[in-house]
Amino acid sequence: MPGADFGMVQGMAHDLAHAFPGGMVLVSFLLLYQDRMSGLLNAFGLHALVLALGVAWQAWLQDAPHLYVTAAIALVFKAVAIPTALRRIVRRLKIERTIETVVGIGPTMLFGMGLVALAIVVMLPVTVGVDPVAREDLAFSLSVVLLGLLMMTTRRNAVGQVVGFMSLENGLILAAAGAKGMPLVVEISVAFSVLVAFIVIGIFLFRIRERFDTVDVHALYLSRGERP
Amino acid sequence: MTGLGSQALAVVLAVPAAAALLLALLPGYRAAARLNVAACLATLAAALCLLGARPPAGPFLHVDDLNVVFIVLNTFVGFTTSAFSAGYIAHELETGRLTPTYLRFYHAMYQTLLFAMNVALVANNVGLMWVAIEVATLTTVVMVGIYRTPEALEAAWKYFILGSVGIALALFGTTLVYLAAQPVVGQGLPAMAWTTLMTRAAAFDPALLDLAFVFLLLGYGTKVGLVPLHAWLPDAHAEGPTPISAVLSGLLLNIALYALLRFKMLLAANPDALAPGPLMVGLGLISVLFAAFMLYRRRDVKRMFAFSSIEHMGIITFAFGMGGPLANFAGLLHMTMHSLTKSAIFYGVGQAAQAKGTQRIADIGGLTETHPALGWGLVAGVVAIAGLPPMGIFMSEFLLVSSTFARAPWLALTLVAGLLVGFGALMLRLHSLAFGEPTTGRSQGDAPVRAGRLPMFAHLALVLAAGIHLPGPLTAWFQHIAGLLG
Amino acid sequence: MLPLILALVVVLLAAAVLAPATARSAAGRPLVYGAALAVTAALLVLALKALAGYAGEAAPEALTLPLGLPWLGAHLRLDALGAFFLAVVNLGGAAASLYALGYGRHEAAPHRVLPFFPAFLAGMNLVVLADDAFTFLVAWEFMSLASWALVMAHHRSPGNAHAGYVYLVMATFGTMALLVAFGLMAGPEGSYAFAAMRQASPAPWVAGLVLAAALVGAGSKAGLVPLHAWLPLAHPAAPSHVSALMSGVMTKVAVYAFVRIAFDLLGDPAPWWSMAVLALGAVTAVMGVLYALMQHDLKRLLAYHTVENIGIVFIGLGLALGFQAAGIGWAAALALTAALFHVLNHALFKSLLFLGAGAVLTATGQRDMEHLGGLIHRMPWTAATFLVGAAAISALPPLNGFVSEWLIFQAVLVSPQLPEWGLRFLVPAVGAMLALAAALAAACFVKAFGITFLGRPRSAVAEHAKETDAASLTPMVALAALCVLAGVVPGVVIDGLAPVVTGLVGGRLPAQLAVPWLSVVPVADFRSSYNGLVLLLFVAGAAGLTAVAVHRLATRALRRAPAWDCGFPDASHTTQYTAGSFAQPIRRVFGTLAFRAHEAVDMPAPGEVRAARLHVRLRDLVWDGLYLPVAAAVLKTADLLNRYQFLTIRRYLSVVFGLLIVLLFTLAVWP
Amino acid sequence: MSAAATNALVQAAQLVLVPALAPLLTGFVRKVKARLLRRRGPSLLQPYRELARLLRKEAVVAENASWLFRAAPYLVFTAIWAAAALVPTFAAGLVLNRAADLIGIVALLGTARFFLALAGLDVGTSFGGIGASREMLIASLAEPAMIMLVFTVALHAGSTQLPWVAAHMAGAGVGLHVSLALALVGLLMVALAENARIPVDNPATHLELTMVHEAMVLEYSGRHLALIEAAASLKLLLYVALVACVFAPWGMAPAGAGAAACALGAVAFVAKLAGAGFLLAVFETSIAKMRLFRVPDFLGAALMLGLLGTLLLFVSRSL
Repeated sequence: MPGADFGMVQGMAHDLAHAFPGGMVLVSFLLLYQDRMSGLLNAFGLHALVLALGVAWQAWLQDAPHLYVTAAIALVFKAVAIPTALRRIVRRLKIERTIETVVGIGPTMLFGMGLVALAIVVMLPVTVGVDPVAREDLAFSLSVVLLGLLMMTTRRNAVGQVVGFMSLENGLILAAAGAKGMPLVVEISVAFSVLVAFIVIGIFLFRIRERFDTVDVHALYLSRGERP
Repeated sequence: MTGLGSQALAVVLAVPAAAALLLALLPGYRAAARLNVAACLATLAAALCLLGARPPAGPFLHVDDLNVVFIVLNTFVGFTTSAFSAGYIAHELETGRLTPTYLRFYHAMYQTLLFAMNVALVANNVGLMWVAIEVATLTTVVMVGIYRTPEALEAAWKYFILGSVGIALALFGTTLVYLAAQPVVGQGLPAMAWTTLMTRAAAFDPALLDLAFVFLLLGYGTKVGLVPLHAWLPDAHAEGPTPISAVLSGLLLNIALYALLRFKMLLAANPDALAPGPLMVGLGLISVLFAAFMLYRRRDVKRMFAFSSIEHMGIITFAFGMGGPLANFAGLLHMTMHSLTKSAIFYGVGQAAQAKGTQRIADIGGLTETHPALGWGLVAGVVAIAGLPPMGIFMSEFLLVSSTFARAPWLALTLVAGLLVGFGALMLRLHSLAFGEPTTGRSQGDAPVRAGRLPMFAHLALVLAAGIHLPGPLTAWFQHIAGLLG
Repeated sequence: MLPLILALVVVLLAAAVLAPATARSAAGRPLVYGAALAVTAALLVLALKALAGYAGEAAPEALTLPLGLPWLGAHLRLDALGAFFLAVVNLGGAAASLYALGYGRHEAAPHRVLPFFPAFLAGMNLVVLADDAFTFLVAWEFMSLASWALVMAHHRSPGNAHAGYVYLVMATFGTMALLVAFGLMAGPEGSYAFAAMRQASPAPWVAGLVLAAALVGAGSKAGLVPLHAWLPLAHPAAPSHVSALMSGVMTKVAVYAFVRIAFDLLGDPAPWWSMAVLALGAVTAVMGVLYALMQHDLKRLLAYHTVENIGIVFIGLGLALGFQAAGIGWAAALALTAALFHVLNHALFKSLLFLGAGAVLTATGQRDMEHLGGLIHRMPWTAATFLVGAAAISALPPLNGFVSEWLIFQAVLVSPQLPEWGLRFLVPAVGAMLALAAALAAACFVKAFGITFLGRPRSAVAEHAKETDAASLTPMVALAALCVLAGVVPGVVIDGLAPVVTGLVGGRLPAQLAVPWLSVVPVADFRSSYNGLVLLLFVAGAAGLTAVAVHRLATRALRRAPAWDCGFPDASHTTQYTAGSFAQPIRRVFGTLAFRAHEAVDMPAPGEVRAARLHVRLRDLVWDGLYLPVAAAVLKTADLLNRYQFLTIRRYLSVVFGLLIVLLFTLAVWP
Repeated sequence: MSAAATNALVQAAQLVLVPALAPLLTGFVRKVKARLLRRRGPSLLQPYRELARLLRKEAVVAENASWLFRAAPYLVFTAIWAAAALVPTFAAGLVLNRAADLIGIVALLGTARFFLALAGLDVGTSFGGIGASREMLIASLAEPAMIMLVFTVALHAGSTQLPWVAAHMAGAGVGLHVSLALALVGLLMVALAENARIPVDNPATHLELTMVHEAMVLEYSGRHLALIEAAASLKLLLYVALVACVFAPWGMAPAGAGAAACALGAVAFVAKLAGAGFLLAVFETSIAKMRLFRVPDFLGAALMLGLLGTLLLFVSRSL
């Protein structure tokens, strides 16, 4: 790695390498906390931004230039494009501005804490072989993933769920970027962006206003004669 | 020789890709359908070459005993399905359920799907395999929704969301595998290449592998359709065009299972890693029992056979979970036989549904009276899928149950109970489908074209042949892999 | 010889494959059935030849084909036991094929029968030849499938569809049970060849499990109570010549499976095995005949009698197991000989009876006895042969049915030599139940023959019935002759069975043909002996002489007059006794216990002009107590689980999420 | 004179003697019953006269009767005759005793009953039906009971061959066994049922609803009826001979014995017949006929006695 005073840089590198993933976990909690659409989308933009920074930092740390691409994708696509698109959809489809949650915010947050604890408990003993940066990185990204899933399962709005999915997927990118020298990270992030795009388009095309399953499943099975 | 091998491999991948582009541009469905069949045939031919000549393992692609079988199977079923779909699509056009524009899209997507699946099979790289499987999933999602009825869209959407989450989990698992390999193998591509992973697996961090396997099992397990991750599967099968249902059941589930197998081999190669057996046995048993009971209340014929697919995926997972030469052999054999049989059944069901103009079991009756060939073919197919001799599935179930009994009687009893329950349901429906007073149905348009029947009988003939006599090389490959699977 | 036998079986399979082509043409029937007849006849000859050879201590033939399990191959072997059952199978097969040459003419849907008939025969032959678990089960299930297809031949009638369904499910249940048995015997490394199983000596509890599984597997095919429920549904549903095969032959193949496992593969028996088998056999025998007495559908009645006779066979087998466990070789040989003899006898007279029922069915289109009667005048040959069969199945001397039951009684009389108290007390009780079954069977066949063939016609169809064609009659006459023959010179059969018995239990009966006057002396001169020939000659001769004497010395004058009937003759045929009324006293005695029988008389008030009605309700306790609850439980579970199919996507996601968390947690707390 | 020859002679004698004595026994029973009822009653030879009269009469047969109806009487008669000829009466050495043991004899009676019941159904009258169905009901209960009694005896004697049983019973070894007593009682009960005697059936009645055997043969007349009557009395004699042979074999000439012994045996046998007939008559006059559906209990009791006998036998054996 370039740089004369190795130790100082090393230390700062580590601190930052902790800081960004940690920040993402915080933002994930922020996402969980949001109960208004606009706030949610802004928070997600922030999430993506932190991810971009983290990935960029990793790129510098591992001097792996291809990671800059990933960071750029995260920045442009997730931090800017998607939130704006979602805002327009919300306006177009006149989706109500509040987010309907299954369980209250408080319990959700508590559960989230538990998830983070679980992630750390699972990860840290496991990854003794790996270098410390990657360890923490992994622990944080796993918590981000779990928090994303939690969000998907506790939000009733389609948009809320999409945001949850995207935050989950941010966690994945974080993990992939953290894994030193892992190839194909760019391809993977591209593939994921395609996926997300599909989802957003899907919401738009299928006019899925409130929930993924806006089509009344009950009536639908009756029509197939599947319901006993 | 290897030169031939690499060329064949190139063809296997290039032809579907090219065909996909071509078909996307080509108007007129007749020519498109012909081109589709031709492309599949070419791919199949190339795949057959692979049997003889193996290319050397590259950084991204490789062919070994395990995937060569599945490549051939994949391309073969792909070919027969394309032949079947030619007739099927014609009828769909006449009845106006599909328009030519959609057809162009359909054919392109079909080839894309085959391409993605082939890539997933020959991929020597964990990440590449993951990407390929994702692409395959996306294409099928689009195909499932192609009829654009509310049901179809709802099914596609369900499939899409659950599938995406599965993909995400699988990716996390993949990353973990890389992390486990990286300290041993070193950074970069080798740490994701199967060939190197398999050789060095013993030195990996077992705990990390275990964690990875949990994510992989959930991720790819969603694709396999293991209970309780299966929710997307029945609707996706029931609402899409029948050729796609056939490919889904016959191939895509196998691909996901193939991925799981690879990772299981990885764990098996590592002495300290916790054996994934109990996990797979548990999920497999749950799937068998659940699907077996679910079969009873089905009224939509395609959905019923979708559940039977879940049941069989459960059986296969159970077999690999049990491990041991016999059980693993049974599992591999069952995978092959199931994809042949199930696709054959879907061919038959699709034509029955077209002939009677409905998918409701209650409205399809007395097929052996109204359409003898189709009816008896369906009977043979269901008999085969129910695991009755002399069809091939009986052999695998025989090996699985009998070998399990000597080791874990209670597991075997549970499995047998599940099989019997499922059998009861299948036969109940078969009796009303194939026998009894024939129903006129709400048939619009003329009866399906005869050519569509050939693929079904071809598959059944193969299954029968396998049940009576298993060719030597196949046995050798399976036994080799069974050894590797531990 | 084995290759030749195989070639013949292959011919059967070929016939099955080619049949659909010719099925709809007129030539199809003679071609297929002719081929079947030729092959089965040849196989019969070969089997008998082989049996004779084994009497001369010839070694069993074996060969392996590169089929089936790749690393195992298909093992085939023909030993004395196999040869005997091969003979039984093809005897019945030949009779049915010959019969079908004529009977098949009346078949409404030949294309649904012709392809499966030879396949069925081939399957049964292969079962007897198979020498490894895989081949055995393939052949076994193939046999079941072919017979299922034959049951479904007339699938339009809803009853048949139900019958076929129950049959197929029960058959697969049995196959699974056998699979369990073989799996336990084969062990984890899967040594599926019978030879290997013979060598292996499983632990007692394993052996016990195997026996139980074999009992369930073979019993469900043979029709042991309570696994018999499918049998009276399926056997009558098939075309009559197939019913004859299913009842007369296929149940014997099931017996073969049990004998093969229990006596050949499994090694030394434990005493409790014989108790289990004895108890099951006795219950089956009595319940079967009681069920039969309540029927008025001729073919169903016969099917229930199959259940009864299977019970008798298993009583014999149970005795043999007991004696073998006690190490009394000669007694085991006696019991086993009796059982196998009864197998042959039942194959003879049950095939005969079903063929007769088929003749009646074609002549009148009726299976319901309440609409038959007086057929002895219209169909004398059918009546005569059916009468022989009825007398034989009722165990009346000098016919064959009596000999085998007599031998079983002789075996029962050896019971004091058994060491276990349980068996000592059980065996005489079983003997009593056997006697009860035999007596009730006689009552039942008085009813069957008397109501169907005697009395006055109860319907127009019965009044104008025609005798069946020669092709159908020939096998019936032949079988009747065989029934008499086997009863008159049983020594031939007993000596023929000697190699089989020797191979299985070590001992054998003394050679009977050496005994003067063709008497049968199973144990010793002073103990017991029987001579059917003398009885036949005496009864026939004396009857003839008496007749001549009476006609000569007294008068031969005879006057035909209206029936006397205590002075109140009534022209209406409805005044006769019906099947239901004939069985009424027995129903009164046993019915309340066995069927929760309930009778209600609906008597019109004085001056009311309507017929009085007698309503009888019989419950099949086995069906109510075993099958319906299971079905209900399955459906209830299905409904319960079915709810899972209608959740929202979010809930499905939560399930996945929950599973993930559970797994991670277990991983975290994993030691 | 060789043993075989004597046996043949004895057999021949028995073949003649049994049918000859049978009507006499019937007549004797009737006579004693009449006496007990303070009537003079018909002469002992009345049964012979009746048989002769019936034989001379022309036979009236219903129009729709089949060959079975006409053949049955001969079959029934000869079957019972054969059975009776196999029960040692005055001498043990019968050349035919190889032909059927005790079980065989029971089965022969079953054959006779089978055809008689069929004949009852042949004309298609309600009475024939009643008779046949009731007869078969009684038989279906009496036969197992009989078999159980046979077991008791056979297990005791270690043989089902009557001569050996008789020899064993006559031998010194036999003490007074509970099981044998039970067997005797049971056998008597079965005998009553099988011979259509009071309390199971009434040979003299023609009150339709109570009759069993008589209803079955209602359509018969002339020589056919004669044969059936003969068969009935033959059957009665058979059972008496059976009881005598098993439980009172005294005086019976052993196999291969001389003429004197045979003569003595004959006298003893006639005495036994007389005694049995007297007891039967007394019993019948002192008891009333029971309802048809009490019969199962009656015979069930016999069956239980037989079973109990065998089990007790084991117990006593093992002690």
